[in-house]
Amino acid sequence: MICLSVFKRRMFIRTVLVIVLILFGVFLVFIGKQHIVVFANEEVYQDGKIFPALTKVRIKIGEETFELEPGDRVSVEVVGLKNAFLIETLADGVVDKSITFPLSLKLERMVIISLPLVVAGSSNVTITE
Amino acid sequence: MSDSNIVLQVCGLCKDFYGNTVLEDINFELKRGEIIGLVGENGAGKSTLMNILFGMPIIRNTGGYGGKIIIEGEEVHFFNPVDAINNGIGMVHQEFFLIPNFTATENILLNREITRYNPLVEVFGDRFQLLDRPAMRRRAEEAIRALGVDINPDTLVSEMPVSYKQFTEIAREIDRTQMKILILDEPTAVLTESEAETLLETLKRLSAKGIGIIFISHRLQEILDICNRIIVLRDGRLIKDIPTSEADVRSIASWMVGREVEESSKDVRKKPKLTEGEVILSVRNLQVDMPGEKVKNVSFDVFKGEIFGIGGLAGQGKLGIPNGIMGLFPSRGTVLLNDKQIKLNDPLSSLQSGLSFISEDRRGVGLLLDESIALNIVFTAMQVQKQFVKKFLGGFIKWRDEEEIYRYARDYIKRLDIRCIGPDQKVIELSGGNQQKVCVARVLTTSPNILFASEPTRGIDIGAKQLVLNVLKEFNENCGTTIIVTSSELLELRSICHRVAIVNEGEIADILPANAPLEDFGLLMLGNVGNRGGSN
Amino acid sequence: MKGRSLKGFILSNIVPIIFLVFAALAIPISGLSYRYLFQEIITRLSRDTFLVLALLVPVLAGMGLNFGMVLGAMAGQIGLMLAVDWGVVGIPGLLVAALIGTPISVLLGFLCGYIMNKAKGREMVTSYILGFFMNGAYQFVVLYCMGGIFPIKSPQLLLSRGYGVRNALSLAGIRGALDSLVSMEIHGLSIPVATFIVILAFCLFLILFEKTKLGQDMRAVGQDMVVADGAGIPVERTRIVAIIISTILACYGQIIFLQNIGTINTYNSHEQTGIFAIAALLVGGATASKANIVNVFVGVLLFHLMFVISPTAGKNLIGDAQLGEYFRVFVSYGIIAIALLLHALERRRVRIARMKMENESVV
Amino acid sequence: MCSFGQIGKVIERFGWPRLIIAFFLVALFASAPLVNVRIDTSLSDVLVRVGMNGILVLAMVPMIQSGCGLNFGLPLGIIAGLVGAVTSMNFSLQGFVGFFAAILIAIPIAAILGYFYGWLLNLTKGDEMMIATYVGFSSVAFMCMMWLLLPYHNPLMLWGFGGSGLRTTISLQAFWLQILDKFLSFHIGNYFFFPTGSLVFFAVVCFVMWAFFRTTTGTAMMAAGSNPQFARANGVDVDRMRMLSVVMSTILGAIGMIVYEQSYGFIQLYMGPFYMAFPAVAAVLLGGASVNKATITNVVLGTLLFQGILTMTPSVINSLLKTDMSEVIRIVVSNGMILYALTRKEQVKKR
Repeated sequence: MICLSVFKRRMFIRTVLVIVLILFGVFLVFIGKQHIVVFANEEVYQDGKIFPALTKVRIKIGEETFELEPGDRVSVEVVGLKNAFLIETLADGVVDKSITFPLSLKLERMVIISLPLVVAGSSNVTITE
Repeated sequence: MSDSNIVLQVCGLCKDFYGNTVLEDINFELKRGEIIGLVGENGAGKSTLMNILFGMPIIRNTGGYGGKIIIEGEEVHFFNPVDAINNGIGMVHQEFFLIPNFTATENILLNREITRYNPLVEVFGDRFQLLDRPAMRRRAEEAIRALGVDINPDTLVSEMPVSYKQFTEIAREIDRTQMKILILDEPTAVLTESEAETLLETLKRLSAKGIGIIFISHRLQEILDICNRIIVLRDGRLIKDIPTSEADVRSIASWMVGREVEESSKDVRKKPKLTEGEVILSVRNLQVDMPGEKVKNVSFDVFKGEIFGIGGLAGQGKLGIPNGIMGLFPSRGTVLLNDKQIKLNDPLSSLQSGLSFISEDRRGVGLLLDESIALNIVFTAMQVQKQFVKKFLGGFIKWRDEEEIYRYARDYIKRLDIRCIGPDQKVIELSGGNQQKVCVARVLTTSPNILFASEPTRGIDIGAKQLVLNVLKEFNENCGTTIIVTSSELLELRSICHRVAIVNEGEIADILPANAPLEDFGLLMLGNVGNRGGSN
Repeated sequence: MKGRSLKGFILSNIVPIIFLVFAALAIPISGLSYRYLFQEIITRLSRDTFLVLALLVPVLAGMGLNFGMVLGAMAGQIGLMLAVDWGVVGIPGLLVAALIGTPISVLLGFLCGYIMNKAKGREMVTSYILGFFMNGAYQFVVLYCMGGIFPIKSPQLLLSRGYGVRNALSLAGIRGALDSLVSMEIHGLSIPVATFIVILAFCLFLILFEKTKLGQDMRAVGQDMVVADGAGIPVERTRIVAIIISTILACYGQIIFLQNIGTINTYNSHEQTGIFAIAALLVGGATASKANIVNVFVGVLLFHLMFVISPTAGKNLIGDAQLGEYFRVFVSYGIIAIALLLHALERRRVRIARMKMENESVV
Repeated sequence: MCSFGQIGKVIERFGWPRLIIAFFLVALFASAPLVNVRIDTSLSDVLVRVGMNGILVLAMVPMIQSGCGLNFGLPLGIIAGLVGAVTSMNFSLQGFVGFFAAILIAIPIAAILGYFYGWLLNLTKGDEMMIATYVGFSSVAFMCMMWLLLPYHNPLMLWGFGGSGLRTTISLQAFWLQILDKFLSFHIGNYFFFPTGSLVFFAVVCFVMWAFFRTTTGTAMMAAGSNPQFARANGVDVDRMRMLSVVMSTILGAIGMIVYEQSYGFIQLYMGPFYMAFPAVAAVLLGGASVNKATITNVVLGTLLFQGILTMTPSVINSLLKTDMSEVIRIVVSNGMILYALTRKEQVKKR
């Protein structure tokens, strides 16, 4: 390190430290952010097509599992950037399709995931209300 | 320019406070390894000289000083004591400058602790360095060994005997490697004989190491024992600067106290010496615990109608006598006023038995600064003798008689020529001289049998000085009030008093008539009771 | 006086001994089970110790009991409010609150230190009144600026009128974040180890701090300001740094305290912390001029023991729980009054002794 | 036009905060009509409150004058007042008899409490204010226990008619409610109400205090506060003066509390009087008193200013800004004043 006068060196170290702390704060907010994820099993309209609600579907996220009838909604609190949930569509008691869907959330407070779109594999699965 | 071994040069130094000069054209040199003895009466300018050398803020706040101070050939200006320390001047104060619950090591290395680096320092600054206690202990031991005394570096200062405290403070000064000049302000005043001996040995050892020492003391014998040269200050002027070999106790005393011009006869009190006559006040083995002015054992008699003077150097206990008799400080002994015993330690009973007191601490004890002149003048009379009071309900309610008070105050303002706007002006707005006149008025209102006046003329302008002295003399002549004046200005005492007692180390050295030779007073003040002539 | 006599020991620790005796008598009367008491003491030790630690530095620097620590508590609460508003939970939430609280505490600490310097000799009462004054400013900020000028989004934080923070805020996301991080069960007693680790860490910091030059300067300033100034120590700056450190620690202490309780009552939880922390320190045998870490732990233990027992003891003794409640309040204020009295008498005795010592030295 | 120097001197003597608050109050009164707040009702509100709080503020003067500092231990006097009032109500004494009985019972209790409190303050010269605060708090907390235990049997006052322990607030309806305020009071128009009784009572007590400080003991007390060394040297027993001033302050606190309650209408027990010292201290400081000097004019001016602000802020500010800021303003103003006084250096002795 070029040896600046002691005072300049100290000031440099202190400004660096302050910046690091601020970044650390922002990082904390990201990883600590709590989001509310709402799973909606409703009929939805996207790019001209209509996707009907799924007759029976089971969601498994973290340790919680839910079963949704058409038109049901369930909300789950999730923490952090990276989460994933398992979605299984059932036909009279038998699992016919199961997808693990990665959820990447930034700072959104709440996001609504439309299950029919997920099953249909469309790119944009979040709906806004 | 100057040869290498002159460490301190003082040229043409002068200083004045609000117009009256305190130091005038002081020139002297201090060589490396030389010990100078600085001697002078109180108020001769010794402490002002020390304050200048040590860069005390009081000097800068009162307009700085004239002349030059040169250390090792180059002129220096001190902004504050830390500057002086960095330039190599160390000072041992009379009252200890130590932290009681710190160990000797911590005191010696105060604010110069040896520390070890740690990373936190980069973020939080140098003061986060960790103390290296073993290294500090070693360095403290070194400094103490250099003094030739054995103090355990881990003892708390509060548990140390007095002499060890003194040595700790000196150790702190010499631990400063850049220390070239050491100033000691009456260090032996608080030490016993043997402790003083060791101190003098230490000073000799330090001077041998090349440190220049300025040693201030009233014990002339000590000065003669260890100093190479003696400087005598009087009234702010440097009277004598001679090697020790050419001086002895008697000559130093006369230089200290004597006046070149043969003082004119009018100065000395011509009134016949009152040796007979009725004794109004007799004091037997009075002891007074007044901090800094301790009275060990004093006995004297005062005749009725006499002006009795009490002189002596500061700190010897002369102020203790009036404060003790007035009951302001814990005291023991017997005091008879017209053969009636006075209860000590009770200011009210002293006041009621006809004593009154002008305190030496005018602003601290002598005045109610936020109150009006009128109230200040009548306060004691009203409290003690219930004057200026309108009684209601048979004396149960004692009401202040405002008109009477104002009339009386106006009369005294005219009589003592107190320059003010009116009787209800606040005393804090008056000049020193006028404030003292208010004190005098307060005391005269109680028309006392005996009036104690402590340092009546200290810190007031010449005009007011003369007026206060005249009022006291006039009051003594007209009403026959016995006055006991305590003052450190010998000249003034001799001009106003019939007899003057000199107090030294808490006891009365002797009582001399006012017209006794000046040197005798000087020698008494310096505690050389033995070798002097003159009768009681 | 190396081997201190038993009498000397008792005299100087009179207050903790009184509380010990009181506890010994009241426990059987209150009839609470030992398990319940132990569990209660452990949680309270983890919750309150940090706040009491914050008081040590100003005592070291000779500024007495820092009644202005309430300012630190306010900073901590503001930090927590923002963390809850941004929806950050768990340990990150606590750290974000601390990060927000630190600059605020530094500012408030500087202000408090500066004002205390202007009122030398009357530091404690000045910091006490400053605590009230800042409480007014805090209410102004929280009740009127939050939501309006100051962006607060989440509705459950705000009052129905759209701005100003609600009185009681639930810290659901943060509750117990630190306590349950590493918690152990020893035959039925759950011990929040993480919190104790944080507390021990800061105890180490304080012990280390006393060994630094800054710590030594503070001790010097605390003992005798004039001598310290004469030696060139920047007295004013040292005192302000002492108060800043105390305010920051109080901010972290309040965050730890609230994450254990789980809810903030925005307008008075910070006031109580100041009083109870000081009472606890004094119960531990500390005085306004001498306090160490042992006083902190002993004080928190005994004070909260009394706090837990007295309502039930009151009920069993006189059949009125309310009496025990008031007894608790009386003891906490009474202990501070007694401790201040002992401190004042001690200062007077030292002053007289010093004067006498000067007299003897002149003999 | 007075020169700028004179204005400087006035500001310096009057002190910045007092000026700010005085202008603030004038502004409030000026803007009252804009928000259709009737000036005359506010004026009579202020007058009622001055009568109500005046004596509590006056209770500050003796201790400040004698050098004991600001009387944060006022709750001790207040407790004596409460006990007096409750005991007189216990014997269900009505009207003036009840009122004066309350005062007569309260005075001896206040004297005893004051004696103990004074002895305590004499022991702790220099740290009085902090000790006073906490002696006040702990005595209020102690009384909370006493209210439960003291043997009062008038059903009106007890919990649930006949339970044990006193209620937290007891209505004075049946006893001596507004007995002073209504005495010789008159209305101008149907809005302006002038509480002659309480203002006259306040004026009488002020006169007695003014007269006391004209007597020799009063002057001695003032000297003990202004310069204790001077007082001691002139035969004044400083400790006795301090003790006397504390007893007087406590007695005035008791009387002041009873006057406060008769106008307020309820007796607040338990934690009621906990924080009552601070507004009184702030008021006397607002009037121009310092930590060691206070006069009767400081009390009257301070109470007027302080109560003026407390009455005007809720009505005017609320309608102006549509929010209830009065609580915040009260805290900021009263504690700001005390803080200002505490950070003033002791009058630095000029020259």
